[in-house]
Amino acid sequence: MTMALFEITNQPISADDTAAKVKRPEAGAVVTFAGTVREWTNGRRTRKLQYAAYESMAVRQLEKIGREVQDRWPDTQAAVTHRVGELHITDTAVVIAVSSPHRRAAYEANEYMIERIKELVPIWKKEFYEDGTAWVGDQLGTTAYSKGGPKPHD
Amino acid sequence: MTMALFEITNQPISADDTAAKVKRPEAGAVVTFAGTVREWTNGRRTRKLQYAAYESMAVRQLEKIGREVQDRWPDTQAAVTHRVGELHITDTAVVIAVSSPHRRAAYEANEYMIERIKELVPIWKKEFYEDGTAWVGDQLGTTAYSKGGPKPHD
Amino acid sequence: MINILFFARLREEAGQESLHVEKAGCTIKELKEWLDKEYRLSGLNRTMTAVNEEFTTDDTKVTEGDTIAFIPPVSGG
Amino acid sequence: MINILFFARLREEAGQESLHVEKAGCTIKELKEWLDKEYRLSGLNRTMTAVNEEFTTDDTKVTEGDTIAFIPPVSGG
Repeated sequence: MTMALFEITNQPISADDTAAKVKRPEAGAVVTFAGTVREWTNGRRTRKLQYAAYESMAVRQLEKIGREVQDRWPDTQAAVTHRVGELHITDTAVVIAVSSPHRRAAYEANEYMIERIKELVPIWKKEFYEDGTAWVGDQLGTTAYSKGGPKPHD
Repeated sequence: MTMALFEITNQPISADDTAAKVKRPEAGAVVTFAGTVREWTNGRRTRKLQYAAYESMAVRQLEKIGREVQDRWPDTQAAVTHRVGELHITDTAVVIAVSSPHRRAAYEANEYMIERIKELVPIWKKEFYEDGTAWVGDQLGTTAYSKGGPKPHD
Repeated sequence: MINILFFARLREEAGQESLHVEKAGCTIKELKEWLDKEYRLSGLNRTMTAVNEEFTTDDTKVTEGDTIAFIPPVSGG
Repeated sequence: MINILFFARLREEAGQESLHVEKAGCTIKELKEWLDKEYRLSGLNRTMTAVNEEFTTDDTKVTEGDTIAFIPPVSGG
């Protein structure tokens, strides 16, 4: 882990480490979200996952989302760490931490960030099932983008 | 820290430790809330805090709030650790962790819990300002209970 | 005998954590009035009361062996 | 020369991470059509495109030295 607020790493990640980056005397609340690897999705069992990223652009997009959050919730401070590489069941793939003087803004901004990350940040998840593999979101007929994904120049 | 889901401790507490208690293969999201000691409240500077609890009843009330959460969001699992004793600026006073297969329920249940804790759990905060001390919420004329605090047998 | 517990500001005012007194049969309301008179505890009307760790109301009667806690406005979290 | 980056499924299909090609002056749309023909990359119509790490549209013209990334539907978080 570095001290950068927005980072991609191939090492295990921790809610406390990411939260530590946003703690400050003005903040009374730190909300963290940890996305963890789930064993079952739509009745199909996951053995493990592989996360890949377009790393430099992913960091840039995370920083951009961070600026969006500061515009909408001026008192908040946010940090995001996303892990890449091979992950196993219950491993943490992403941690989002938002601090704020008052808690409402921290919850709201945190939830906003995970939504935006899922739309805008070039990171991909490959599922390894018991009977095959798949890049999530990229199956024919289930195109995320046709349902209003990220817009260019957003 | 023990493995109990709901506990009061006089030791430093960690988001990761409390989150670890609710991680499970079915959960894809863990939302944690950390309440941290803020330096300034309504223009008054806090030097430190003292938290006191009616410990056995506090644990009982936390367990009761945990059951409320399971009733409302059946797929969630929650854990709460509240620290007591002397705390300083940016120290964490409480960690609430909620895991869930999908993130919406984890955010909702987490925020519900902090609201309920602030209503129902017999824990008290004494502020040490630069020019005096006060038990928070107990000042004459600012009676929390007159504005619809906890109801008996809730 | 009943066991009375004080917390936070009330503990500081009472100068003690607990009292053991012969007050079984009283209601919570009577107990509060008595404490007000004997111990000059202020703001008891603003406290919640728990009997054996469950919140209760002023008209509850206390029973031999009960633990009664006066709960000033809480401020945890 | 421009630099083309592939990710996720596209990287597996292309069998390589990047291409250096003389395609400055093309639009993204033309680039996609060319890649479809030359490399049989499926579903390019479903990918977003980034030029120099910023999302862009199909009618953008690429310039000498640009880095073009084809971004299949993302699934981080």
